[in-house]
Amino acid sequence: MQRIGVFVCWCGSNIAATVDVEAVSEALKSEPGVVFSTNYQYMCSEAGQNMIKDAIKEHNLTGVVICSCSPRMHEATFRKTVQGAGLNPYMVEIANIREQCSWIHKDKQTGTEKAIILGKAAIAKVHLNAPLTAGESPVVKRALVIGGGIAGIQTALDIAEAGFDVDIVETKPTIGGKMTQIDKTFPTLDCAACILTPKMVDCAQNEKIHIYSYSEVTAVKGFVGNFTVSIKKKARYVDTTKCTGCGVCTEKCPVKNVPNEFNLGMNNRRAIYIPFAQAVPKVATIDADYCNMLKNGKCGVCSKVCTAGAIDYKQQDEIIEERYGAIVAATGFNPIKLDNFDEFAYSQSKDVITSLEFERLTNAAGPTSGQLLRPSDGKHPHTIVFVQCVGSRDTSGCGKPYCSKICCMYTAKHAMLTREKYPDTDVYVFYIDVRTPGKNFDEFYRRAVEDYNVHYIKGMVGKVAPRADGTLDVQASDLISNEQLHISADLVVLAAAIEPDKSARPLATMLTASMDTNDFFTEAHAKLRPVESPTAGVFLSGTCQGPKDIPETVSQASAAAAKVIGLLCKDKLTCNPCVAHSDEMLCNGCSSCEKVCPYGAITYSDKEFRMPDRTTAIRRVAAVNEAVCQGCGACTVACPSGAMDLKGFSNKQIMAEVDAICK
Amino acid sequence: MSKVTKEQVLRSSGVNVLKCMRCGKCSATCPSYDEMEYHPHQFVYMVEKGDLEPLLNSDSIYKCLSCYACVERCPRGVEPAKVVEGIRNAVLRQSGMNHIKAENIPEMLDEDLPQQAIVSAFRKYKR
Amino acid sequence: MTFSYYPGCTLKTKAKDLDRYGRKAAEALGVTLEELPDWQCCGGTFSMSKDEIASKLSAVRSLASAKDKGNDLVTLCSACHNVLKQTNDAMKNDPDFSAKANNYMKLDVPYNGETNVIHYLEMLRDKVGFDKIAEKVTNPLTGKKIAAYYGCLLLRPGKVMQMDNPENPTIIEDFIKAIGAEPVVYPYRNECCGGYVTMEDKALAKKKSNKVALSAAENGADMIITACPLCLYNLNKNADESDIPVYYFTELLAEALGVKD
Amino acid sequence: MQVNEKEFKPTIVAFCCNWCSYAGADLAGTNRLNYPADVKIIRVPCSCRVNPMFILRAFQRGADGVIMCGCHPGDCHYTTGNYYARRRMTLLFSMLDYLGIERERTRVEWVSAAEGAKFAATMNEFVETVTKLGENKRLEDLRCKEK
Repeated sequence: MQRIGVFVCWCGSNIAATVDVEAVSEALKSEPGVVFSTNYQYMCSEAGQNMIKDAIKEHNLTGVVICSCSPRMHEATFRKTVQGAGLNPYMVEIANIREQCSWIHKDKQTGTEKAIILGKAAIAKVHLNAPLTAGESPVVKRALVIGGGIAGIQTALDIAEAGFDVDIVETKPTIGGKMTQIDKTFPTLDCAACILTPKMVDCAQNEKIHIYSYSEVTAVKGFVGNFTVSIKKKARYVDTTKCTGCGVCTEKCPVKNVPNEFNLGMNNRRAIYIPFAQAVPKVATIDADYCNMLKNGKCGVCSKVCTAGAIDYKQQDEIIEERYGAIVAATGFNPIKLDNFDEFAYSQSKDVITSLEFERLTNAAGPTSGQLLRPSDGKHPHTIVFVQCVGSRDTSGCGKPYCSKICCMYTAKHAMLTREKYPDTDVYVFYIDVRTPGKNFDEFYRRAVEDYNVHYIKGMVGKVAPRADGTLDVQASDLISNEQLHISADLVVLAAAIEPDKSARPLATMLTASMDTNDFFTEAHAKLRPVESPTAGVFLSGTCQGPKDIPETVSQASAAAAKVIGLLCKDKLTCNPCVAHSDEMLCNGCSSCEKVCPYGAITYSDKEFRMPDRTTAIRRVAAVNEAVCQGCGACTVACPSGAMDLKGFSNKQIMAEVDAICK
Repeated sequence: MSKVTKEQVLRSSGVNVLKCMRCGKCSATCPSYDEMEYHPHQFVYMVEKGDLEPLLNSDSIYKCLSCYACVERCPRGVEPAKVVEGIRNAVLRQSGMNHIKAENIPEMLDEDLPQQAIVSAFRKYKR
Repeated sequence: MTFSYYPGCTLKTKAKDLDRYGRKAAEALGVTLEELPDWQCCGGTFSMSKDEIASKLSAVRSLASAKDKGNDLVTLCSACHNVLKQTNDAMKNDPDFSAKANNYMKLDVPYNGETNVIHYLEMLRDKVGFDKIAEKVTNPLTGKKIAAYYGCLLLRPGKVMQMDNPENPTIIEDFIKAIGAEPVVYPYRNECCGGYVTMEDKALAKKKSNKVALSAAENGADMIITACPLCLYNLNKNADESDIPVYYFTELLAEALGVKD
Repeated sequence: MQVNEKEFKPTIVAFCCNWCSYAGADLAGTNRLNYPADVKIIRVPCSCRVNPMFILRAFQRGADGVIMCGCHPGDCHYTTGNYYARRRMTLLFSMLDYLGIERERTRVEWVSAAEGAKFAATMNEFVETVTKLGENKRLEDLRCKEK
C-alpha cells in the first residue's frame, strides 16, 4: 500500500477563488492510502516545494499528488522536488484543477466538486505508479537550420560560434531571404544589404557552416538528439564547385523574358541567373522552366561561354541523408496574395503595388535603379497613397485575423524616405491604428508626421478606381473629420499582410511540430519557452513562429541558437522513461505491435523459455528498445494478448482513473 | 413613436456590432456617403452605444442604397447595411411612419420606370 | 438542356426586351426554358432584417415550386436573382428563418433551399459554355467596345451570390468576347447606380448613374450592357451627362446569334 | 447559482492526447472558455493509447458519454497514432451502437493545441447532446455490482 501525500495549490486566487481548496484537501484526506493532505498558496514556490519535501520525509510518503495547474506547466518542477526528497520522480501525479477546473467553472460548488474528483483520479493512478528510471541516448553534435533568411543565418552563425557544426537548407539559389529585397531598415534607416551581406559572407566562410542552397528537406526521422533528415539538392545544372560566379553566362543567355522574382516580376532576368550580385553562394542556376537547352535541346550558349566548364545539363536532383541532434525551423514569411482585395485594383492597375514592390522600386539594385518611378509609365509620382492593414486584422475570411506587426513601421519608413528624396511629393497614409511599440519606434513614426509632413489620416480606403488618364481615384474615409475623401493619386502602395511560407505546413508535419490555425509554428510555452517547439529537439527562429521585425527576428534567432547549443553540449540525453514494455510470458509473437510502431522500436527474437513441465521451448517474443521508443502507446492497444503495456500510462492506471471519475 | 431598443435592432439585423474595429472602410466605400447625415460606421458605433434616437429620426436611413458594398468590403464581417436596414424597419414598423404614401406614387412615375422600382420602394420605405 | 425559368414582373412589363431576347437566344443555343407556371413576384428587394418573414414568402413559394420541377432555376433580372438567391440561402442556412417560413407556408414537404438558383449568365458560362456560344455566333459584334455593368445585385453579397469575384468579375467580359466584341473594363462597373432611390432622391440617382456612365465612356466604351431593368432605366434616364447607350445583354446575344428580329 | 438536485448531470470521460487536445483544453482554460464540469479529462500520450477497453470500462462504470480527442489527422506528434485511433474507434463505436449505446454518446474529435475555442465548443455541444439522451444504463446494467 502506498503512503500518499496530497498537496492542493491555491495558485494565489487563480484556483482558490472558484475552488474551495480547504474542502478539497479535507475531502482527499479520507481517500485510501492518503496519509497527509494540505493546501498552500503557491506549491511551486520555494516554500511550497519545501513543504512537499518535508512532508515526504516526515510521513514517509511513497507517492505524491499535487492538485495545481496543468502538468504541462509544472510536472517537471514537482518531479524534481520529490527527487530532492529521495523519492522517484515518477511517483508524482498532477490533478489539473486550474486550467480544467477553476478557470472554467465560475460556480464554487461545481468547481470544488470537480476538483475533488480530479484529485481522486490522480490518487487512484498514483497508487499504481512504479518508480521509473530514465534511459539515456546519445546526441549527434550537429544542427540543421531550415531556412536561410536573416533568422536562419543568425541562428547558424551563433551555433557555429559555439563550435558546433551546422547546416543551412535554403530552397532558393541563395541565402539571405526577404531582407535582401529590403532597401532600408527601420528605425535607424541602415541600408539592409550593408548589414546583411557581411553575415551571408560569414556563413559562407565559416568552416563549421555548410550551406545547402536550392535544396529542400524531404523527410525527417528520429527524435531529439538523433534526427535523420533527407535533403533534396535540386538540380541547378551548374557544378557549384566549378562555377566562379563570373556571370558571363547570365549575360549571354538568349532567353531574356523570365520574370525576375528577386524584383517581384517588375523586370526580367535570363534563364540562367544569379539572383543578385551579393548572392551566397555566388553561383549560377538554370531555370529549367525557361531554358531552351533543357526544354528542347536547342541552345547550349551558357555551356559555350563558361570558361570554367561548370554547366552540366545532365545534372539530376540528388537526395542526401544527414544526422542531426537538433533542428531549427526558420522558414519565414511571404506577403499574402491580394486576389481577395481587388477593390484596391491591385490586379487592374500597375500603379497599385505592394510595400515589398515599393522596396524594390526604391532600391538601387532594383528595376529602376532606385528611382521612384511609376511602373505604368516610368514617370515620377507626385501623390502617393499608402494603405495599411490590407488583409491584416481581417476576420471576414479574405485576409488574416492577426496584426502583421511590421507594416506600421515600414510604411512610416517608406513615407519618410519618399518625402526626403522627393520633397515635391504628397504622401498620404491611411491607418486604422498606428502600432509602434518598440525602442525608438513611436519617435520614428512621429518624425514622419512632424518633420516630413506625411499626411496620416485615420480611416480606411474603400475603393481605388484607375482613371483613363492614368491617375488613381482613391476613395477613403477620414474618420476624424467625418468626411469621405477622394484623392487623385499617382501611386497606391498596399501594406499587404504577411503569412508563413507555404513550406512550413508540410515541414511541420515532417517534424511533428504543432502549428496554430494560421500556420505559424506553436511554441512550447507562449511566455516561458518561446523559441522551442513542443516537439523536443525542434526550435523556432524568426517569423515562422509569428510576425516579427528584423531586430526581434535576430534576437529570437540567437535565443534559438542558445537552446540548440544547450542541447548539443550534452553528450547524452535523458530519455522519457514512460515507454512501452512487453511481458515476455504473455507475448504470443504475433508482430502486431511491430507493425504499428512508428519508430521501429520493437524487435522480435527467439528466446528460450523454461516451461512448467521442466522442458524448454523456444518462443518468438517482442522486445522494446527503450532508447528508441517515444511512448505513444500504439503497440499497447494493438497487442491482442495484453503483453504490451506503457509505463507511466499503464492499462491499470488509466482504468483506475476511469473508475475514479465514473464513481 | 414607441421606444426602439438596441437589442431589438441587433436581433432584427443579426449583426454583432462588437466585431467592428473602427476602420471606417464601410464609410469609405459607401456610394451614398455625401447624402447621409450619419454614415455607415456611425450607425454601427451608435447602435453599439445604444444611441438610437438620432438615427431613428435621420433621413440617412432612406439614403442607403442597399448595394452591399459595405457588407462585401468590411474586414470584420460586420455588415453595416444590415444595421441600417434594422433601424429603418424599426421606424417603418411604427404606425403612421410610412416613408412613401400610396397616393404620392403616381406623381413619381414615368412611363419607363420598371415595376421593380415601385415594388422595391414599397418594400424599403413602407410597412 | 432544360431549365426552369423565373422571369419576374418587370420582364413581363417594362423589360419585355430582356425577356424576349433571352428566350430567343436560349432557343438558338438549344436551351429549353420552362417558365414556372405559378411564379410570384419576388418582392423586388431582399430584406436584410432577420425578422422579416412575410415579405420573403412569395420568393420561397417560387423556389419551392421550382424544386418540384427538379431543374435548376434560371433567372434573368438581377434584382429577382438577388432576392431568390438570398432567400434560398436563408432557407438553407438560417434554421430559424426556414422553420418560420415553412410554418407559414404549410407545404406538404418542407422546403429547405434544395433548388439551385443560377443566373442566365451563369447558365451561359457553366452550362452552355462561352466557347460553344462563340461557335454559334453568326453575326459577331466585331469592333464594338462594350462596357459590362454589373451593378450591385449581381455580385453581392459575394458569399451568397457566388457568381464571380465580386471586386474583379469577368463573367460579362467573357460573354462580350464570346459574341465577338471587345470588353471595356472600368472601375465603376460594380458600384451602385443608385437605382433604388430613383423615386425617392432623383439627384442622388443622377449623381451615381452619371458616375458609372461617364467612367464607361471615359474608358472608350461605345455602349453599356446590363442584366438589370432598373439599372438600364437609371443609366438611360438619369445619367444625363452622358449619352452612351445602354442595352440588355440578351439583346446583343440575340443579335450575335442572328435571332434578333 | 442554485443547482437543481433533480437536474440530470451526465458523467463524461474525455481522453485527450498530451500534445494537441490536452494542450487545447489548457488553452480553453487559459482563455476562460467555459464548458460543463461534467467533463473529466484523462491525459494519454496519444489518442492511439486509448484502448477500447478503457471506453467499455467507462460505460460499465456508469459514464453517460465518452469522447476521445487527438491531434488533427496528419499532425500526430507520433506521426501516425491518430490514424490507428480513428480506425479503432470507428469499429468500437459501431459495436457499441449494436449493443444499444447510442452513437451520440461516443465521439472522436480532432483538437489542436491552438484550438481552445474549439475544445470548449465541442465539449459544450457534446454535453448538451448527452444530456438530451439522458442517463446511460445499458452497459452499467451488465456489470457485476460490487456493492
